[in-house]
Amino acid sequence: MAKYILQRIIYMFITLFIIATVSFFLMKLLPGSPFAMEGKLSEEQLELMKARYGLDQPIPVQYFNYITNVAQGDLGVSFQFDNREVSTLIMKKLGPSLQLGALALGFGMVVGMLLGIAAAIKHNTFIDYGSTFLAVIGKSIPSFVFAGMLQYYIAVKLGWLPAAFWEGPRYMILPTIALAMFPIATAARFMRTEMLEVLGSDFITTARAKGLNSVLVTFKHGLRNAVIPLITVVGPLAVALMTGNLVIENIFAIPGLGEQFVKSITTNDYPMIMGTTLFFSFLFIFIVLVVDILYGIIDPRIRLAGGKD
Amino acid sequence: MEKILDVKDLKVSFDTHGGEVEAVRGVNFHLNKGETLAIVGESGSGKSVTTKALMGLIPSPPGKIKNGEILFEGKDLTKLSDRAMSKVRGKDISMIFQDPMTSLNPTMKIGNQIMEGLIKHQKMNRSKAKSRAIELLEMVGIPDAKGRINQYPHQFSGGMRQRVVIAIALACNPKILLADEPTTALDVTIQAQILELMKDLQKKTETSIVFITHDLGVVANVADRVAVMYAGKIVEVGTVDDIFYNPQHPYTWGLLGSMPTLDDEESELAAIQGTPPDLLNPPKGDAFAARNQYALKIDTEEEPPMFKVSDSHYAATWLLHENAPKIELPEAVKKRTQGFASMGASNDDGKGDTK
Amino acid sequence: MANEEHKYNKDRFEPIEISEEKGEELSRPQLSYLQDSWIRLKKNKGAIIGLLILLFIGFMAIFGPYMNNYTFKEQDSNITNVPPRVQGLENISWLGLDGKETEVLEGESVEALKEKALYVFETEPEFIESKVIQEATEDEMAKVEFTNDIYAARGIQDEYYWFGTDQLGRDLWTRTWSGTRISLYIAILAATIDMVIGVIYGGVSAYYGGRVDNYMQRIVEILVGIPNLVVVILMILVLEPGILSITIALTITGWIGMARVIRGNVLKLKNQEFVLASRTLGSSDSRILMKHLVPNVTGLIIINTMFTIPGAIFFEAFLSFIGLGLQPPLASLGTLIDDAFKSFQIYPYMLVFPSVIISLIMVAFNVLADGLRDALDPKMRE
Amino acid sequence: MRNTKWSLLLVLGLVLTMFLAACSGGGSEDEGSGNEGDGENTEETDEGSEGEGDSGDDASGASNETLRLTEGSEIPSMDASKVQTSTGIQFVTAVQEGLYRLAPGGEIVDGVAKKSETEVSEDGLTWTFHLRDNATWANGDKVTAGDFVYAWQRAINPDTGSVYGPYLMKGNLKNATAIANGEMEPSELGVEAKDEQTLVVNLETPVPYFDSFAAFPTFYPLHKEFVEEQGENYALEADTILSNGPFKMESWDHGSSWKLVKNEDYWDASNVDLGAIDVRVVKERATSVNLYQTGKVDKAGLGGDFIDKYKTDSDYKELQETVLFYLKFNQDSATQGEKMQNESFRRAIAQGFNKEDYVNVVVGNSSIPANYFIPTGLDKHPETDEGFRDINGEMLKFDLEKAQEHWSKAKEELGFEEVELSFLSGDTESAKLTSEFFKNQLEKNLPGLTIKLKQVPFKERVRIENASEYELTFSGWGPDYADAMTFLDLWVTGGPNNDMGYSNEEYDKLINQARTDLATKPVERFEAMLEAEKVLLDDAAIAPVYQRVRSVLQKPYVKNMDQLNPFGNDYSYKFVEIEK
Amino acid sequence: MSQSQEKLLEIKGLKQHFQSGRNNVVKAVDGLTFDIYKGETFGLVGESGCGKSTTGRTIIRLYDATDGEVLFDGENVHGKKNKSEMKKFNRKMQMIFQDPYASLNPRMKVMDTIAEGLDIHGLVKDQKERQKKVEDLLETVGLNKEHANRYPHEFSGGQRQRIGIARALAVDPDFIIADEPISALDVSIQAQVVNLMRKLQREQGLTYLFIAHDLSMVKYISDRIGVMYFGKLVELADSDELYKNPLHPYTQSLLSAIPLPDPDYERNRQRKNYDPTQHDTSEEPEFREIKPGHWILCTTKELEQYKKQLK
Repeated sequence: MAKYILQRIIYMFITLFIIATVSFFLMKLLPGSPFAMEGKLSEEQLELMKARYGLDQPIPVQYFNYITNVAQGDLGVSFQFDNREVSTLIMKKLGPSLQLGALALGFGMVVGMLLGIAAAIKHNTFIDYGSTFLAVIGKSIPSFVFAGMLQYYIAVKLGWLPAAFWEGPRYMILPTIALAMFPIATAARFMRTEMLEVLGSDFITTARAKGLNSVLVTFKHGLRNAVIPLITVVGPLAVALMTGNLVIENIFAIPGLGEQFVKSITTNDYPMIMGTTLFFSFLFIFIVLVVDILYGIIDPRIRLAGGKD
Repeated sequence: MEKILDVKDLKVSFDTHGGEVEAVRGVNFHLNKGETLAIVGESGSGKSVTTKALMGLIPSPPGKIKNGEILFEGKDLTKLSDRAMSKVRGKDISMIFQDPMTSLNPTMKIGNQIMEGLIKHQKMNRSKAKSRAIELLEMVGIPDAKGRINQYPHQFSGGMRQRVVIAIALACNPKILLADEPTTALDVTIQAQILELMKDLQKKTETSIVFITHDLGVVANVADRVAVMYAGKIVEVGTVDDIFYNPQHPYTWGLLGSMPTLDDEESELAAIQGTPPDLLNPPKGDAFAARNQYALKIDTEEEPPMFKVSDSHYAATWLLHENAPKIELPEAVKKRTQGFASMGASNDDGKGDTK
Repeated sequence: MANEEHKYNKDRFEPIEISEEKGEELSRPQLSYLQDSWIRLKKNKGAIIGLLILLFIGFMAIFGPYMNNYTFKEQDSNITNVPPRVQGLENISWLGLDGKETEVLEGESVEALKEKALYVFETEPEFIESKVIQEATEDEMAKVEFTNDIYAARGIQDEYYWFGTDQLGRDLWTRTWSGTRISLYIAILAATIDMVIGVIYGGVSAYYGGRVDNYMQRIVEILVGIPNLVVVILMILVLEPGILSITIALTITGWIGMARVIRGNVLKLKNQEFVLASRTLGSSDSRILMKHLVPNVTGLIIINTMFTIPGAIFFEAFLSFIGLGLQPPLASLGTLIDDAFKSFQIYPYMLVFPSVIISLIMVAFNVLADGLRDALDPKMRE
Repeated sequence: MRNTKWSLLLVLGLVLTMFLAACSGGGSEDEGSGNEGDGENTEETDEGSEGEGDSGDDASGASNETLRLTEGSEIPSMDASKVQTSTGIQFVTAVQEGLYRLAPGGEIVDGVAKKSETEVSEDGLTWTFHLRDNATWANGDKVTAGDFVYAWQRAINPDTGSVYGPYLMKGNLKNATAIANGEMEPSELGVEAKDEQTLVVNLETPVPYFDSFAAFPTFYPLHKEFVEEQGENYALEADTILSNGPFKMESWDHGSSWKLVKNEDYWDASNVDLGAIDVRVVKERATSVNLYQTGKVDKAGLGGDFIDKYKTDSDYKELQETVLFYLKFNQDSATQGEKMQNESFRRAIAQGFNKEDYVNVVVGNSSIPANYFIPTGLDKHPETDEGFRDINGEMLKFDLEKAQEHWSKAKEELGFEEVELSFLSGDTESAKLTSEFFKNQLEKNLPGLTIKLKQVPFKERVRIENASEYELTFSGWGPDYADAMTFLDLWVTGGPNNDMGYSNEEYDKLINQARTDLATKPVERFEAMLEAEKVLLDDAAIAPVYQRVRSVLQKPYVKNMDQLNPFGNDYSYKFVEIEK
Repeated sequence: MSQSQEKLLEIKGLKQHFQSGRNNVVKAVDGLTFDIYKGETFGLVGESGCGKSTTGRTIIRLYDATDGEVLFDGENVHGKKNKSEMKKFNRKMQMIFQDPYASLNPRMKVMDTIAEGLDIHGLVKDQKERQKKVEDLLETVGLNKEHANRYPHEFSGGQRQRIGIARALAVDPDFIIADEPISALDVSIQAQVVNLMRKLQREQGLTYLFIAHDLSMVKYISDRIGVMYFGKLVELADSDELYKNPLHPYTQSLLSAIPLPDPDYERNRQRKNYDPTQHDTSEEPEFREIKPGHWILCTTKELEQYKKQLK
């Protein structure tokens, strides 16, 4: 197991290195200049600015500097926010994004699982169709439309909840629900399939043959076996929620990372784009790694076999 | 002898894409206390469905019991609610499944899987259930039961798992044990061990067993009585000697004739030609007629009733009708009905006589 | 009993000759794989409804824009923000297709409100109908519901804008269906490219196995580590936004899913006994690929593609929302929804039609793909 | 499984909160939102009283209420020398104070210096400012003339990277051009501290509008020790700014919010009504409107369709801006420069689109279709007080017939039948609408013309314009000081902002005269400028489109915020009051 | 016995090791040496996982052997071979598979499945001949010619297995490896298939390697039988000899476990258990011929013991 983890971590660094390289050169391809401003800078000023950000050096040197800095955890300084450290900026925005992502993931998983289980138990009944329909709808309506509707009807029209910002539990409800639609849909569909398969397996019949009632059989025997494969989707899903919530962050004015990322794109803030890209990738790979390890821990078949292969 | 289970005219059907499939088409049999009844038949003959029906485990939809009674100690199990049925399952009637690899919950310690039934039916507390579980594991011959109770199924070999399954089934001292091909997935040597174990346990617990298999060798080993199923019906039923030494139904002949003897290499096996009928559109008359080399005209027109051969022996073939022509048993079958052992099977000491 | 005797008279007990062939008869009607799948699919009502919806939407995407005389880019500053009006349905007011706008105003007095209404609707008194809900009393304000006949007010009584018009006075019916066309085009193109790359990559990786597979999988592992969103955004930044670059951006990582599925299945299939059998017969690699592997993964490819298409439509809409979508005046469902979303509180009809269509496309593709999975998946076959 | 249990709890919690929220929000809609507001208010009063505690007892009639605002973007910098966005300027002027400051409506009033004591020499080349002695920095130090000298020298120093420093000082302040070009030391700049309270400014040429500069952030004082101590980090965080203005920056969460609180050490603190200003970055317009509707903010900007929805609302306000939008013809364009140099060609386009329609359709409020270059309300006759606009009247009106006439003429002169022009614009919602509108109008009205749209992010647009890589672009300009010259000197030949290759001798001459010979003769200077505008538009150098009016929703209890200043900071928060 | 003493296949020290995980090698086949004579049926038995199927697949070169040689008609199958040589070899050696469901391509009509070999080797000139040949083959295996246009899922397990046999027969092979061809079938169907195989052997002079775990059927069909245990052959003898004189304790235990359809016999059956630790481990066991045609895996000490048992 330790060997497996080590191997995965090595892969993680290779991947990050490649991503850093690719994004560095993509940035060089991008049109636009970080120093284009409302007024015109004189040539002298421009040279000075370039020198300050190290952009006057040949590209291989820039690349080498970038990679060595990144390796030391230094993602450079932002162009957009005059001189502020990219890593500090990222860390500042990380909190709300993580909170929102985790809440949506948790909420979405539980609701989605319940829907999926209900659909599987009441297979081919009204409940099944209803839950499948909900799941499909959840995947079908663009999240920004859904978020906008929630904000307008629940917060503005009904006045039940705050319309925007991120300042306490009540503020978190609407964005969480809006963001959770996708995990709900994903979990519900996944759970339904897994649960159906598990419920049709022999050991469920064995359990029923013991005289256990169907609720107990479903939850004690079925659920755990159906949930284990679900863990594999949690990783990518978690990252999708954390990186993909920029729409929700935008609409609910949540000071998060996703929104900042888009902003940095429209302002040609190279260090910020590269920093955020790297950070997202790191987060992604890291979460997937953690999930895989978790998977091994939760599933006794893997846990004791020692390693995945 | 006391009947513990009496199945009358049981019909089970399934809705499929193609239409309704009658998997069990009017099955009658009974089980006496303490005996082992083997139900033999090829795949798709309805034997597994029958046992599932006894357990009330027909998945519905698409399946349903269309007709018939299952009388267990006088009460009709088909009329019980699921709740009432769950009190019978595991306690009075329990079941062993074919594939030990899949019939245990992979994410649950085997101890817990045994204890579940005990806690539910015997109202035991956990520690008591645990010591009982250890007892049971020892009983089914699992060494170091105390240590292994906390292990997961994948840590056991196939044979060991089947022992665990048996332990689960026997946990509450059931009156009836339904064994659905419990040894088919196992290697011969393991199969032999499991069969011996089951026989031992039956002696100790006096459980009645319904044993489902397609292997006549296994039947000969374990059964007191045998029911032969074909296309959703029982075509011949009798004591094990009746069936093996005086078979009446051409299908039974075919089954016996298909088994090679150990001495004879030159003669053809008396195989049954053709393929079992599709129960989506069962043929008119005797379902076996199309594969029966002794088929009569009436076979294609009308289903044969059960003819009595002796008090213990019945068969559903028109050949037993008084008007039917007398038929010579096929040579290969005749040979087999005279007993294999006498014909030169190797004995335990490895020295069999030749004929 | 005589009857009984007769019933079982001896002739009936004549032995008959059973031909060997009879025992081998197949009683079920002959069905090819496709026929069988089609029968299964037909049984799945949801999938059929989904299929019909898609056929309808596809039809409308092709012919819808030509069903009236407006073009998707023609502007008319006289007819901006006109609500939908449909021949025949205009008299059923609750449908909201009567081309009138309704607003409830509150104020000091009914008279004052009537004045205000003229200002609100920017219209003349003759086009306004008012319905007093509440007269002004001491503690309550007056409440009047006004209905403005915009078509009459703008002097376009003879025109019918089935989905209304947008802020620049463009016919939304035409725009919506052209947008649907572009969205579907992007999605199908992206899905097709995904499919081709994914199938080839996954197939090659799995079929050749060993070291090839190992290297190819390491590459995938690295690619998978890059968040999809990031790559797409970077790609669009480097390329100029447009149909082609959106499609390319979508396919940059999109094929990985397909490649993984195909690899998994080919790995399984290539050790299936029928493939081994073919190899023992001396089949070449290409023969095994074409005759055995490809036909057996087609179902899977179709299903996967079916799930990719709605994803691509969705992603395109998402890109529009963050400002990386198509360049106007071209419109996709995504850009239409994005534009309409900005004013959905005021002109909800602008949002309703494209949203309903995008949702229908998603739902339809999803249920159809589900249905196809059930119909094509050999696992479900007895 | 432990995981699942945890998240189950979480969900239960969420559902419960929702339920509670629903309950507490129950009853009528109004009551619901009322509760909402109350809660918010309580919170803020708490903060307000904290502020009071800090300041000791304050006997003034100040409300100490918090003004709650939203902004569409972050402040890139609070450094007075470097600040250049309108949001930044607005808050730098709130935190700091220059010689003068702007009162609502744009009147230039006393700041650190008293306006009435300022002396201007006969030739208009020397300005002497006298600083008040009670102006202090938040750390207690006095604001001295030396602080101004330091700040101005810093602003012109090319190392600083200020945009406005060189732009406003070059050609105006003595030696500024040479310093900006790196040919002279910043200390040579024409500004000196005669003593602690006297600042003497030496100009190269008379600058009649220098008092506007005195109110502009680039000319604000900086505390030398503090700035040097902070180094690179100066004004990047709330605690690296030293205030000398009515407010202090209390917190600054980049990209999402910042908060200003009243500076009790400000010399005129007793006349500052607001206790705090709470600003949130909200990019979605709908969101800020929704926040306004739920009582979370006191002001929300409106755009597009929201104007339709709220124009009858009692909180709806329209604020006149002095910002003008126009199309630029790039005569330097490598691709279509030749055509752009043709007057008929330009004139055809300039008169070939319906400005009224544009305002109605795209803008939606009472913005003014512009047939001029100098916006209404910016400048007036120095003697008669008659507005610049009223005197010069309208030019380049929409006239389809004339446009098409010119178009045929241009086709003849240039010998083309069909032409494709690229139209550069930003990628915001309104920019999209705008470009779609122009594409449609011009293609419809001028046969043979095809418009290719090019929408790019703001910074990219600026780069393309600076590099003269566009053909046609939609652009805007807001004044930096209260004088027509801020617009007119844009297009002098070789001017720093003349990125469209326009050159007209007569125009250049008029502008040059206004800047030099006529600088001390206000009336003649004004007339020269009137003439210059005529020359410019006769030439159809640009195609004016509209003068913007801003639509906002604003709570009635917010006072002194219902006008925009014509230049510099939009609002003067020092004077804003909340009367509940 | 019908077989000559001419060797068709010689297997020498065949090894097949699989890499499983980084440092884990599964020795599925670990040094097999035996010959198969022309016209005989060689039975290979053992419990699941003992490597018997792997042996079959390695012989036909579905896997490349880790070590050892397979000589077919004196030619090394695993040597370097070009495509046409491989093809020639493919025609001579064929295989029948275990799983009647997995061994037919579900997307291919029976006609195309059976004709695949004909197509690959160009054995038919035109469509008509192809159809004729396929119909003949169907008849040979006892199916109707109308079945040619159907898809595999319409057939029962026994029918599919016969289609698999027809596919193998299409190229007129000399040698067929039957990899547990009957273990997935019902008893009555097993007999059909076995009868068919025997018929074909008689008529076409085929040589079989018959792999199974069902000893009674192996005994019935085979001339000689090899018993495998964990990748190694432990005993090899004529089938009668093996049944009469099983020497290796593992063989004895296997034989004693076979259930026979004879209640009387079953009632008296004594089962023997095999304990692999009973062997003398001081010496590496070798495969030795204890009497002509009877081989056993044993140490020298054990050899003496076995000889005594043999009397």
